[in-house]
Amino acid sequence: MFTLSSKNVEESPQFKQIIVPDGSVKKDLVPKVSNKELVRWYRTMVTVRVLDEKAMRLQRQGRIGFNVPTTGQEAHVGAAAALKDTDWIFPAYREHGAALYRGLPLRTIVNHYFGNNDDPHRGRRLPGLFGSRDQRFVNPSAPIGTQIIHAVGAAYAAKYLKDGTVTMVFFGDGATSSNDFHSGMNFAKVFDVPCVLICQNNQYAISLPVKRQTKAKNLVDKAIGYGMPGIQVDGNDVFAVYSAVSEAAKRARKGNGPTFIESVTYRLGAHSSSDDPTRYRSKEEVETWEARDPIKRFRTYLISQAILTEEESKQIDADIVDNLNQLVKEAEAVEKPPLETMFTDVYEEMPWHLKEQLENLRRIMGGGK
Amino acid sequence: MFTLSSKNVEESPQFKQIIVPDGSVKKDLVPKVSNKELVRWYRTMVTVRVLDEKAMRLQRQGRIGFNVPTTGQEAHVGAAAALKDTDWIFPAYREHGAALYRGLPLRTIVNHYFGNNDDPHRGRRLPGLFGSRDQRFVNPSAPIGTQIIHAVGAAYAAKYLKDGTVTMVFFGDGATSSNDFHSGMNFAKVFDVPCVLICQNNQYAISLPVKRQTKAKNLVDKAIGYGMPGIQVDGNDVFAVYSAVSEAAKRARKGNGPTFIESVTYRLGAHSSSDDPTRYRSKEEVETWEARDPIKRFRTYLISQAILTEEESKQIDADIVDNLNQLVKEAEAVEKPPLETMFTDVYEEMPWHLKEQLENLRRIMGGGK
Amino acid sequence: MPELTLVESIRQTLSQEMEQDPKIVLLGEDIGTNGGVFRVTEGLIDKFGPERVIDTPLSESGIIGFATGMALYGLHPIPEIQFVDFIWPGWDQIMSELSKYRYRSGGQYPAHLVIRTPYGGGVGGALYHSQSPEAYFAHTPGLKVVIPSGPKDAKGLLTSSIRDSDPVIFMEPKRIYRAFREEVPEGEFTVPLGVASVAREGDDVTILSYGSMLHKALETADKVRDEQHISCEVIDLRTLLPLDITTIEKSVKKTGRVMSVTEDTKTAGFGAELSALIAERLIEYLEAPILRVTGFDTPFPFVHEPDYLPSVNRIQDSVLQIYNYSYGGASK
Amino acid sequence: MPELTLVESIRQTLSQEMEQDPKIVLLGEDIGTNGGVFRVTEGLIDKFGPERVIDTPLSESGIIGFATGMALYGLHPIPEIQFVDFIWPGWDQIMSELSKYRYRSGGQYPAHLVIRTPYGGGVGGALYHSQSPEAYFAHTPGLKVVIPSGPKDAKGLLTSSIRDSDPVIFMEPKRIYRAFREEVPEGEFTVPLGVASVAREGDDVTILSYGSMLHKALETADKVRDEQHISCEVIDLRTLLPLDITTIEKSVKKTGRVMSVTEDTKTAGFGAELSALIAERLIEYLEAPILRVTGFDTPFPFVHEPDYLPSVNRIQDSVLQIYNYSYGGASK
Ligand SMILES: Cc1ncc(C[n+]2csc(CCOP(=O)(O)OP(=O)(O)O)c2C)c(N)n1
Ligand SMILES: Cc1ncc(C[n+]2csc(CCOP(=O)(O)OP(=O)(O)O)c2C)c(N)n1
Ligand SMILES: [Mg+2]
Ligand SMILES: [Mg+2]
Repeated sequence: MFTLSSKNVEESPQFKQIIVPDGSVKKDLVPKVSNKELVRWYRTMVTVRVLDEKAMRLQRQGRIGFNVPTTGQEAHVGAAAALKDTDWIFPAYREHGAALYRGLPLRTIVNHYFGNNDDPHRGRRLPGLFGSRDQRFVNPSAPIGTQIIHAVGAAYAAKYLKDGTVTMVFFGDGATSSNDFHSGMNFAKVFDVPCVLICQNNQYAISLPVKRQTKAKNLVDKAIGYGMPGIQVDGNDVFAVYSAVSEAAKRARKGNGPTFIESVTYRLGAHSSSDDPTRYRSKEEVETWEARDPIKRFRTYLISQAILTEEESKQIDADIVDNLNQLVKEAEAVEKPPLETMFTDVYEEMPWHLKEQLENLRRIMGGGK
Repeated sequence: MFTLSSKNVEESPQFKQIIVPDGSVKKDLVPKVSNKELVRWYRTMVTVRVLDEKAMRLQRQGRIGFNVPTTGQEAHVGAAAALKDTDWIFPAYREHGAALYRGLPLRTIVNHYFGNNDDPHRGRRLPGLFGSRDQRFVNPSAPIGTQIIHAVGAAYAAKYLKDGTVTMVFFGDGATSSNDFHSGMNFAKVFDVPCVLICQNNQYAISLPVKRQTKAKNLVDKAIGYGMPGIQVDGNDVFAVYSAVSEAAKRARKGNGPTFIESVTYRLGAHSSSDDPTRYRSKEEVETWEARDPIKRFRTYLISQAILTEEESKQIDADIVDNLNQLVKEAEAVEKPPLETMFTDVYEEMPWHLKEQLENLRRIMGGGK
Repeated sequence: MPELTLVESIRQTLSQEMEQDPKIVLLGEDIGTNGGVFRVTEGLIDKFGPERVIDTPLSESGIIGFATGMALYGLHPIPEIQFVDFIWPGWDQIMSELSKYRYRSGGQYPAHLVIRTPYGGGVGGALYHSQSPEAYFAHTPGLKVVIPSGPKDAKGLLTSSIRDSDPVIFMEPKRIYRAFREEVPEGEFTVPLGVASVAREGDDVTILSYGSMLHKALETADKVRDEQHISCEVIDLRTLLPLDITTIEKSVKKTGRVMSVTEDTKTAGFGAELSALIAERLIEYLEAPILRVTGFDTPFPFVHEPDYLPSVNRIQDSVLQIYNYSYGGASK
Repeated sequence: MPELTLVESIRQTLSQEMEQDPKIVLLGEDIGTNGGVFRVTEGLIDKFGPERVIDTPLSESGIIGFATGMALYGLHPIPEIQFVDFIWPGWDQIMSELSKYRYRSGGQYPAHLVIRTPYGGGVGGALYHSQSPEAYFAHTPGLKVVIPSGPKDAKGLLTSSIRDSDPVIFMEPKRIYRAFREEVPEGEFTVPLGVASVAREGDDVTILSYGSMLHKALETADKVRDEQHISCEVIDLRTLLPLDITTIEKSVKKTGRVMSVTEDTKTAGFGAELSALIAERLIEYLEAPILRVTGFDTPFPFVHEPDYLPSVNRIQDSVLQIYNYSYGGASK
């Protein structure tokens, strides 16, 4: 029933953990980060969770078309926090935290969820699949694993241009079976590019548990076959994630090439708004992981260190909920993108045949927008 | 200049070698095989070399269209010898030895080289890309690596049918970068199929040395990321290859799943009849490997053990040459396959549109064959 | 006869064929424990066990290549690709291997298998859960391409596909997975591959279609009958490769006016092949341009999906154009 | 002006563009030390160094994905795929990523790159070194597809492709890599994308072609002029996507008789799109069926390659068919 590797993993010497699930810490490992910054992390993590709950509700009400929940994986805000703002992030689709940390406005995400005319993607994407040039947060596709080699290519470009940039790519445990995990890992090390490859091992690829995805003892072992250094971290521990990525980014920036990080975490919710996880996993299993909740753990730590009071923490939660509700209200009122956005951005300039198709459609729709 | 891993490799404890390049042996490791069988191995290895030389000459004379030389890699006859005749082999394109050992008539191969009407592939393939159902020697494509997952799927079928069959797949060092190396290795272990995956690391993928193909310390290390056992052998040592494959096949047949074998060898000739290897490697490097020639080494051993006399060995060589020359003469005289073979075997039954295309072509060619 | 949805009909067919042919195994992502993301294979793992209903790792190249290996060995695997949009990591296996094995081996190694995969729009799936790439498959000799338009045909066509020794791409219009029920014969039932059906007889205009678009074509046929008294003959192609040219020719010779309705992108889409065949074989029967109603030449959109897919309005517009067409007397 | 082969012209163009744009990097299998298996990139690694002329591991998915990443970051990479037959392991990267990046990101992440790849038959390459898969690319919105027919155009088209911010598949007809020389402007020279050229003016029959087949079409035009006094207008499409419809329309309106000559397999090949466009736009000008001369719907053979490729005889046969055609008065 309980097939997770996490228990053995925690005992393995390579496993990095700083905040223990009960909120206490391994003191000497705590990264040197200002209190203000820690509160920023916390606020971002909570925003992700609140957004997630809201989006699931909106989806069930038929107000948005889809949602990919990230609940349980919020500690990956720490991965974004370990980079410079100029570094590039190639997300999969559970990296709302990294996007928000980077400064992608929550308003933009909400507009995107509604696919309205203020959505930078012009309503072309499934809610959850967003990106932003300003934040160097690249637009993901849906096919699994393809972005890994993109991050590696971008890192090559950064190395070629000698601009000191590092790229980081997120992907799941399922993605380790994909073609471009293989090409990405291999090219990354062959060309020793400044790239951090971080696998959020959330134990499942939809219904398939990681133990049936691969027989590697630990996902981190996959690095060996590419001659790449690997780190395994507790992915529900924002400090551990932060410090692993810091180490990897430092290595990359020094010119010492890529690092593979296996971040052991758990998807507490459904795979997506179309999924029913009770078909393939037990309540007990989920509860075990709820006890390792990254937000709870971090909150306990912050309060225990008097970085935050109980009250402040509640105020943060309430503010985020209010703000989000307001943004939803506003986004829902924005009109949808005009008809021609179905035809723009296929090419830099619209070729004759697309113009003709657009005109023809307009004629039939009777001048419809 | 000299970028090969072979030196360090030979010192590594995991490296299997039985016949040392000078022809002497590590006695306790010599496999128990009858003298008659050893002579069969030897004869097959020599046939491969003679065929290779002949085919290169025929190609240069414009009598056949292409050739892929295998000189230097003949010890892989030992891999075929370690299997049962009922086991399936999925070759790449340098496995002439395995085919001949299996009993594929040399005549058939020669007919295939000429693409004549007695070629079982009806003149459809580049010379060198052949297979045979009777010998359970599957027809390779040209795209690199694709056959790896086929062998794994066939092994699954064998396991499902409980017929005790093992499959073996050959591929090169370059193929370890391919998509289906990754899928093949992963599926093989996830489903624990009876498959032997053998990589002929001949140091190059056309011009790219293996050290730039991957940064894995040794190719055999790639097995770790799939949780699969790996063996590294001297691929110029027919005993070592035989015993590694025997071990792997035994494991597979017992139900203990797949094994990855890295067989360290060297392509002494050009990549193909279109290639000029002096562009990318030195004479000295080639000479170092010539000293490790698998046939010379095995001959020295056979003679030193009085399994073969010097004279007998010369007679074997001469017989093979004569026989081959005769076969070439005969094959060259056979007519080419009839026109309709361009259209047959696309489907089991020829659909209307192919019939129409054939008829139309016949009409234009004026009843041409 | 019981009334089944498309999903139920496919599930029943798989189950019945598996009962009588132990060489059939199913494989794919989430098809076992989870019953498939569209629940097509629901319950089959309980009935046939995990050795015949195999949950695979996340690799389409692996799934298709693994199935190909099984087929070479003599099994009759039926891989499922979760969405056809995700088939491309396995495209090399289809294009270079599966479609060419029989030919390149001189008939020694055929690959008897069926790839099942949901395709098409209408479910709010955007770029990567909506595409209709049938033209790529139809342009690949060695493959057969089959698309049912409803539960009954699905049973007949899938049964024939499973028993056919050539590799078949069986594309399931997911938009109508549960859209309606149809009587489906309970026992063994086959529909031959390569044979179209006349879904609606008519005299004025021929509409060629398949899959979920067939229903839009039929809807339009109703509409133009009611509104303009135009009689459309609607043909359900059912198999795109090899195509049933006889049924097409017969209809076009009768109507002289023909168009196609397909969901894929227009340029070099499957409608182009239909137009081309007619333009090379039947030009003297034609009394109007051959029109194509298709998806647009863009990636598949999200918010504008209803505008993207061929609609009754768009189809009607084309019917009227060709119905009202008369040669303007233009000449060289 | 110096006379160059196609290979030399492409090499010169790459070199000149690399000199003036440091963002250009080349990558691919065996393109560095070895100078490419067709020697197109010979000498470039000495001139530009291994950081700009990159020998990659054996992975087309890697090559194309890696290049895409570079392009997103702002470089202008030019990956080479050794033979187009080997592009399919990277097809997911083209189909799902490269072609859709601009669209899906709302224009934020365009991918400015050119994939160069030799294609086509005529070199004795059999199944996997001969194919002409342009229709797959042309069916993929977001890509541009460019095919030169000779050294001079190659320079102009490649220069334009390199400077274009959309992803371009630049297909090189390897059969004519060294078949003839042509004067090629030494300095900067561009030919706009999306514009066909009239390779031969004529009045009776329009032949649409591109790449190495253009030369077969021209040869045939000579032959039917000499033998039957038929005047063919031969159009070199040069860019398949987006296509130059204006030049096609002008010619067909003039001749009323049109056919295409392409090397790819027939069904759903690029010729189908040409026929379809004409059948929907120009039917009233047509005086004959629209014929297609193509490769056959089989894998690419070895021994029978000369019979497989469109020959002058086969093209002539179609020219005569449509030239001699007159409506038989068939009607509904
Ligand atoms: C190539 C491809 N195949 C199948 C899918 C369908 N699919 C979507 S998500 C998913 C599982 C991904 O698992 P993992 O990589 O672990 O990421 P997670 O969802 O757990 O974050 C699958 C199979 C897809 N998107 N792409
Ligand atoms: C997918 C693919 N890409 C490129 C090629 C061209 N090519 C043919 S052989 C070869 C090198 C193969 O190297 P390796 O796997 O080491 O086998 P070897 O030739 O050394 O036996 C390449 C790149 C190909 N056949 N298939
Ligand atoms: Mg996962
Ligand atoms: Mg090699």
